[in-house]
Amino acid sequence: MDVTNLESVRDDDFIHAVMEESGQDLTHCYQCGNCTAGCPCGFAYDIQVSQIMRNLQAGRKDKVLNSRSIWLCLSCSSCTTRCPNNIDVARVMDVLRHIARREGRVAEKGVTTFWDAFLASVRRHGRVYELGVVANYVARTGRVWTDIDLLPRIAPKGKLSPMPHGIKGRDEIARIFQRYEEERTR
Amino acid sequence: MPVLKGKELRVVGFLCNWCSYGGADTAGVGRFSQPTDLRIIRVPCSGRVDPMFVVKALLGGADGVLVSGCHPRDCHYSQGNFYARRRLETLKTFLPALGIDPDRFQYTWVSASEGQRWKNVVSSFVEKVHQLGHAPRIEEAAPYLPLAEKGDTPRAPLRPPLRPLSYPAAGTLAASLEQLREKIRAALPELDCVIGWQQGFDALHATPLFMRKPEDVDKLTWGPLNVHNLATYLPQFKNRKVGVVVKGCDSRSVIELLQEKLVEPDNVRVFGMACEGVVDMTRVQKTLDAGNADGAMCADTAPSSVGVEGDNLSIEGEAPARLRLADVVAEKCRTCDTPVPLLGDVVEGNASAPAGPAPDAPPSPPSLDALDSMTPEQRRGFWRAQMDRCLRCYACRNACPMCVCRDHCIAESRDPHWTTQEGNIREKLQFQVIHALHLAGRCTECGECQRACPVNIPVLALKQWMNRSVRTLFDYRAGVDVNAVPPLLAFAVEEKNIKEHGL
Amino acid sequence: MRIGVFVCHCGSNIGGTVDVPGVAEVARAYPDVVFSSDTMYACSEPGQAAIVDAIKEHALDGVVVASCTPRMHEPTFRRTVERAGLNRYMFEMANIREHVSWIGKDREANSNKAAELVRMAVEKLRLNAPLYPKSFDVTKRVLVIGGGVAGIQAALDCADGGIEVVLVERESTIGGKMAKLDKTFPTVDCSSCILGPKMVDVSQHPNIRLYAHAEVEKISGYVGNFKVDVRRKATYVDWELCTGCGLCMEKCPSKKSPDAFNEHVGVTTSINIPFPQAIPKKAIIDPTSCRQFVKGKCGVCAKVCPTGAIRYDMEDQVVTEDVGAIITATGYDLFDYTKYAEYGGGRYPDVITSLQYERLLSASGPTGGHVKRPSDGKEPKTVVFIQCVGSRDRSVDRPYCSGFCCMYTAKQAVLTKDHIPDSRSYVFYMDIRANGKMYEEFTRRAMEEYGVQYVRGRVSMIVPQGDTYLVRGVDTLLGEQVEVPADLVVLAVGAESSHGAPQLAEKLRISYDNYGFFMESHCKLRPVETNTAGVYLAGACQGPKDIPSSVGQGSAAAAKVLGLFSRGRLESDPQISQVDVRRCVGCGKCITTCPYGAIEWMELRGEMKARVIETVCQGCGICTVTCPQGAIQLQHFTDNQILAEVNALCLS
Amino acid sequence: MNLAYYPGCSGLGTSREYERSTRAACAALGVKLTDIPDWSCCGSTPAHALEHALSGALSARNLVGAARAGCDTVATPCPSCLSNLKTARHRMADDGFRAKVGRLLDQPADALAALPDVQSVLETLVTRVGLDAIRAKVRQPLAGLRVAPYYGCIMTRPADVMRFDDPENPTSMDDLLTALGAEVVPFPYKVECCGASYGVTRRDIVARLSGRLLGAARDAGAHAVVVACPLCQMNLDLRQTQVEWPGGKAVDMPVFYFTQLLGRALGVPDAELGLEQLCVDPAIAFRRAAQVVAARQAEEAAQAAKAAAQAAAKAAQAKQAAAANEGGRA
Amino acid sequence: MMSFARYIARGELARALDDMARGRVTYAPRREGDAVVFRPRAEGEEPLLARATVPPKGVIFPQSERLFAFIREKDPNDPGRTTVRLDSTVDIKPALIFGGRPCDARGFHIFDRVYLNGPHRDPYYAARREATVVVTLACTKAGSTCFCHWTGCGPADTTGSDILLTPVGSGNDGGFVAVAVTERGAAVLEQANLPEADAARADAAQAVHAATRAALGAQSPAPDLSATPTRLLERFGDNDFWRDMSDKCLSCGACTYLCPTCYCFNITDENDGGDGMRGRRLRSWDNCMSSLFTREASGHNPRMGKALRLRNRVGHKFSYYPQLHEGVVSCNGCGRCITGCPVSVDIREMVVRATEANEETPNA
Repeated sequence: MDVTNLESVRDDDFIHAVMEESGQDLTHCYQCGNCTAGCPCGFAYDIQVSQIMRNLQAGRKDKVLNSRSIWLCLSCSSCTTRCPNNIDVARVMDVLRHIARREGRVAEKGVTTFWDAFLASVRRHGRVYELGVVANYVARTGRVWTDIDLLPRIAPKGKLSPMPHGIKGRDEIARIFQRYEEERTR
Repeated sequence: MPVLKGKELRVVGFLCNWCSYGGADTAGVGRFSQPTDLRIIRVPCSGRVDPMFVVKALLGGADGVLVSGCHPRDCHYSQGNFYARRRLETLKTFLPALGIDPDRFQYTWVSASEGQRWKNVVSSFVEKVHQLGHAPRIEEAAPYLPLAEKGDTPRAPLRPPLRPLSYPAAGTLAASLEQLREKIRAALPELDCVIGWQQGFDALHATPLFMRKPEDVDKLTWGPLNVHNLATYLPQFKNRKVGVVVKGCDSRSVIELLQEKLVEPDNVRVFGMACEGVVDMTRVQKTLDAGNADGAMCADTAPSSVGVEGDNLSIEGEAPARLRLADVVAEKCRTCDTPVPLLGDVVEGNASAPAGPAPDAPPSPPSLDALDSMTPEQRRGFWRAQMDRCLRCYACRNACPMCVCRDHCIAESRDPHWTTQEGNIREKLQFQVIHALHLAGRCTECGECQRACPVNIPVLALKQWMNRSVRTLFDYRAGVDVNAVPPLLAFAVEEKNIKEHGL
Repeated sequence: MRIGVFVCHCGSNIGGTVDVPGVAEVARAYPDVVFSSDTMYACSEPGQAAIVDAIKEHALDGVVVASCTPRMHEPTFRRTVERAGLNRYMFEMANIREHVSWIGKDREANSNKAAELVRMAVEKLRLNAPLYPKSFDVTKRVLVIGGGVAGIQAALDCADGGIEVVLVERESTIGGKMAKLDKTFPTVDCSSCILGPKMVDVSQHPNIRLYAHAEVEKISGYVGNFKVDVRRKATYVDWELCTGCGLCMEKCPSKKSPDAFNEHVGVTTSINIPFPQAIPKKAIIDPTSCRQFVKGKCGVCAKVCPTGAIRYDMEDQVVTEDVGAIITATGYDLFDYTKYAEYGGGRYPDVITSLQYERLLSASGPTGGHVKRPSDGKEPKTVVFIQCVGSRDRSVDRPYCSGFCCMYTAKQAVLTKDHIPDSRSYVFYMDIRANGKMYEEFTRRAMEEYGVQYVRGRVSMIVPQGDTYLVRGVDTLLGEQVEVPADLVVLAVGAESSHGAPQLAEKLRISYDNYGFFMESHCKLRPVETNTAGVYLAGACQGPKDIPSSVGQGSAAAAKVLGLFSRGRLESDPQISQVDVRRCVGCGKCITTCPYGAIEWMELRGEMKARVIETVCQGCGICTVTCPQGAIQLQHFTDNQILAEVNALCLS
Repeated sequence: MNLAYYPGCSGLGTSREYERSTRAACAALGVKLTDIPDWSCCGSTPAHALEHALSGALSARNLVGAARAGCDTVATPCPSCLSNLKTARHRMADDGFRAKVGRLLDQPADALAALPDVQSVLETLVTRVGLDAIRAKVRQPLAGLRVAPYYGCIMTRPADVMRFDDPENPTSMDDLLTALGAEVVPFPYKVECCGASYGVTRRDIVARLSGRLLGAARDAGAHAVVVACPLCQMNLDLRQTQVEWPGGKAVDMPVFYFTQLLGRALGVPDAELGLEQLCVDPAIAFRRAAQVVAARQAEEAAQAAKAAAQAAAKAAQAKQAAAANEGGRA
Repeated sequence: MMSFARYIARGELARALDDMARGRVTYAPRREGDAVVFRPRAEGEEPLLARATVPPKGVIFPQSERLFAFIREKDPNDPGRTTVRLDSTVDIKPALIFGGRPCDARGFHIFDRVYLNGPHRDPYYAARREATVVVTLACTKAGSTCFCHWTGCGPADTTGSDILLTPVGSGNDGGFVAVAVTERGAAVLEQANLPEADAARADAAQAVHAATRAALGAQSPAPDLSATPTRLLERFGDNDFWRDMSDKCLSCGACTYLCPTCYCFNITDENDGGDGMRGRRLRSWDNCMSSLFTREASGHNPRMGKALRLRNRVGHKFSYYPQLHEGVVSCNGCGRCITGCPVSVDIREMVVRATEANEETPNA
């Protein structure tokens, strides 16, 4: 492993951006590790959440934004609840995803594809159309066997709507997304 | 030596010796660079900082004033900063009434170890003051006299809920009055005197009556001309037994005096009667003048009798007139919620004395509304124009039932020497600020200050502003509870309604 | 007036960024200034001599020194002017170092500011008046509040110094937290073996009057002359007669009384002597569980007591003591760990506090010194210690480090191995704070000799799993989530201020911090004094402390009291308030707001007026602002003096 | 106080039975639910993971709708919707955020300053109706039913936004179920995450986390898990066949919505509660409960018999003694 | 000196005033809020004819004036040696007071007797008085508190005035008959280039004077006050009388500061800020109702209590002053002290009662 030059890996603008957007003071973290200790998804992470925090303190933008962990965070708020320094860690993770998306870095493409499919459905109908989301996801990822095993379990229950539930204000929702995209490109 | 032109503004700091002065020292020892504008006055405790020092500085040309003490609970004198917090917050809410930007005054807490914090406090405050720039001087404000050409001080229309105007029939009133006289006659032998009202120099004016002999009691009158708050006379009867006749509002002043132990409960007998409201003589006069085509060549007329007829004040004599009560009744009566005296030997009188608006929804007095509607610049201009004609006769003070210092008022003393005899706006306004600050949490808004003013300066608005501050900050209303402790003589470790000011 | 101004270079400290001679020159034009000069070091011997000479030569009657902060050298220069025959209050300082030269580099702005500060000082000095202190007698007795190790030490040192001590203890025995400890770090010697003899000394010392099971109710007066009301709470046993034989405890049929001394590990009898070495060794009845009180019939203890000491009808009693000084040694309490729901919030019987564990380890404890799990009495083989429970945790408003938990945890881990040789201990820690003599060595021994497993990281959650507990945490050094199945979990709970501390502080008129710990006068230089003259601090009431520090402070506070009492009479500071009776209208507002009760009513020609009790007034000036007439003025900080400073700045 | 109702999208699909049982139970308790007119999706995790203002805008549209309908409180059964709506309202206190959200909406931002309060249906039932009132209306107590209450991770967290119950150890659903006559088993994972929406994309995560929950319920002796979240229910019920069971020992663990059990206890017909739409057969739980009741009754009967026998023996003894006495006298 | 009379048509008044006031600052009544006060008048400004709330005495005897500045100067070689330099330059501009009433103008006469023609001529007063032309408006109505006819004054009294204007006619036909009272008045009036008032108008003016006088008499017949000075002296020790009179007095200064004849003043020194070496001596109105009035350095005041202070005010106006000034009463009966008093203390009542029944006076 290479020696890390703390000066050269440090990106102060990045630190500032994370603090600004999340409203959290990263300097409050003293690395007790409680966020990692309680993280239900830690087993799947490539970088533990307390180490994400440490890397943020060091301003290591690439390391953080290229990690898979930020996409796997379940937003369950265990870390936030147990942080002895009152840092909303889950919100920091959210903000890291925002920045990564803006910069086009996504280490877990499947996750964002599913999210995008979800939002596309919302944009189109105003409400989520579950079957549509899964279909869209399958189409985009080519994972045709996704949850095929569950079909016989759920099909007879009559819960899956064959048709989307469109709402009157569909256009209004679409405009929200449109303005969001305009703001983003500005 | 003046402030450095173009570089510095005049910023005065009052720092407690134990914490904040030490904090400033610590900042110095740590070589934390700071703006050079601030001049520090060392005081033992933030509790020693009289809000008037701040006013004196701000009226005298300071661009900013900063007070800093120990953190709450950390006071060297254990409670000084708690008192300071109440006093200074009260001041901060009051400054806008004068058209002074409250951001020019700030108070905060810095401990002796917080050098870094002190640097931040000074830097951010001085930066704020620089953003605001030189403080505009009240005496240089463009005079602002809204409606001046109509000879009117700004009066927004009264806002509901209003007390309806309904006076008892003459017969009922006479019976009640006789009942009241009886009570007084019975008590008179044990008393030095009983203070009431009688007809004054003409039928339109009542004047205080000092009843010593039974026959004096016959002169006692009751009606809408009994404008005076006779509680004002009580403190001078210290150690003597005296009686006083009160309206509902006057009774609140008696309560306040009892609370402050300026009147002994054993020495005062209170007689009261349910009140239907009194007139505002200025309005009466103005309404009469309005009918005078000659531009009010002479202001006074001499009526032969005055009475209430239905909704009107009827004036008989050479120039008879019918004035709509709604036009001439005092503002305070329309918004009154205590028509029946709160203590004493009360004749219910007109049992139908209408209740006023609910106490939990205090109406906003119109003159306060008017002040609210002005911009800070207009307020400066307003007070400049109003105070210009102040004669410094101190009728406002001497008529005030709560101005108990009287002969020892700091407005005229040399030690302490708060004001000079200079006839300028600043000195005149300064007294009004002293009056308002000294009344904080004590004023019952009886309006005597304004009524007494021979040149009709609307000084009551300042007290109304202050009362609103006190109500908002401390949920307190003066003159309803003899046993209450006025908010500025007390504190709470955690203040419910005072937020820390971010510095 | 004839004023002399001395502007100090302080070497280059001031001279570096302020035109010192220029300021002295400008000052020469100020009103009443008849002499002005610069000086290299005003506080040096030659600097002071120059001031004395100038006073004599120019017949000065007031002096301004512009140099460092008055908090540093005001006393120095006051003595200087006094040597030259002036009253010490005819002196003012302008702080042109900390407030000018050290905080900015703009020479022009600095010089201008320095000159203005000098001018403010001159304007104030012109209104200064000579002030003279008053002297008064001292009651040479001391009140010690709290009979923990700090209070015991303070009491013994004072008593040995020959002064009478009144020691008030809230519980029925002295000894405090230390009496509950099994062993002490880093020597692992027996706590009761070292504390016990001191407790006995207290009971036998002729100069000590001990009120156990008593509380301070009211304090009035001032340094040298305090009056203290002590409430002696009912014990229902006449301690004059009780011999501490313990027969009542043996026979008491109600055996479910909460055992506070043993930290509620188990229960005890309703009539009880908390532990064998208790001082005073007297029985006390818990009326909340005693059958006689609860059911109205029993009377067993009264029947068996050989001396007939039981008094079911006993009531609280208030006694008044006169003392000249007060030492507070009220100690600390432990953080309530039930706030941590993720650690079970009190629902898991085998998750206990460190002090409970201490009782399990102690031979005089409920298990006789055998470590057993509260749930099933089994001996634990895997013990997990979790540090910083209620310390260094902003989320529960305890951001501070309690200081001693690292060390006692190491000690308990070591003792665990001693008690159960085939056990293994884990310690979850964030940082090891072992900055005392032999402390670091001790924690190293725990790891190296006793095999204690230190895991750097916090524990997120404790999950019951069968009859064990899965401790889920992190090892941040490994960078991994970890878990340990534990038989017993010991929480190193932090220290917090003793319950009731703020209320006591208010009675004493001393300050306390956000967490209820009492404030010392100066964090470094006056660590056992408070800002109320005659009130001193010892031990953990001022902040978390270990035993050596507490004992050291106990002795230090005693030394302060002995020093105070070594003077026959005390002098009061003349910077106090004074009433102008001609202006006073007798409204009493000053009496209401005075935090010290230093203003009283006085009758003057039939009128009530306010009067300042000179020895009680502390000079805060709250009254001066309260008084609408300005009739009560704080000397040396009068309205006119402060106005002179304001006017110097703001009138032009 | 007027209560607006926000059903959430899944109520139209995979959590139909939650939606049905919520309406049925509320009706039985006299809680009137007024749907927010033309409500739209809150954006759920995909929105807040993309951008907070977007998420805020999607939520705010619904809250503004509720306010326009004259409602001061919004209740929703779904914790994810709850979290989004509450978070949006919470952040709206910040001027900058409000302005940003305002720019995304059709309507100007002034309505955003005072949005209605948001609460879960669970909170509504526990605080507004109250446990006492519910207890009084129970017609069919859930006797013998041992349940593991699972709240999900975001119903109570983060505490300063959600402001409901204890963030680590909530008890409101425990109390509710107890009031219905069920027996709540100690369940340490009340707020531990089930894997959320990662079932589709990262089945491994859900398999592990949901497996741990089901395993703990199994080990605690629960007959069923009770949930308040559509996603949790789906992970635990529908995906029960996918999970990794700790120790490898799979069981059939029914997973109820709390509203279903509430409805059942209140005497609402099963058909209105959508019990048939659960994947794991709910009858399993009820059967086990019935066994418990039966066993208990048997034990009680045995005890009673024993006590009766003892009493009889004692009486006989006394009789004998009395007889002896009498004999003696005679 | 009724040498000639001029006529000013109503519409011409502003123009005429501009001309008369050429080179002078004009002070005329102006409404400010609910009061009427004398304020500098702009050219062309239509003057208000209402009677002012406050008399114009402050124009000549300011509420507060700087008598001189004092400047301390240090010896550059020895800062211990300080000399004090005085600067008593006063900037006094020619002025004209328009719109005062006869009672206001007569006030200046009361002042003149003390500050101009008394043993000590007051230079500040004298300079302002001499620079100021007084143009007075005769009264057409009797106010309820007017009693000028008791005091030797009257609705058309010219004492103290330079010009007297009497309103005649009404509406658009109305105007003013202007009569110069003094030489200076005549000169000023000439500046306005006005037509002579014809006999009819002069008669009309006389009729206005007579009617107002009659109205006043009808309202309150003037009592005989010739014995008042001695009666008041006899009342000097009648404490009960003065207590009864002063019971309701609040001890404020409204009466004195509204009085056109009250001339007492107070002197104070004030430091300037700045370098701290300058200051000024101020003269400001004083008020005998105040406890500070004649308070001695010890704190003792020979006039203890408001009764003795009120006694001084009444006594001064109706007894002590007339005894020093040929019987001239230093009250013009303007009644402002009555209307302006917050509690309607009535000086008429006091004078009448003191004059009437003093048989029982113990110290008589």
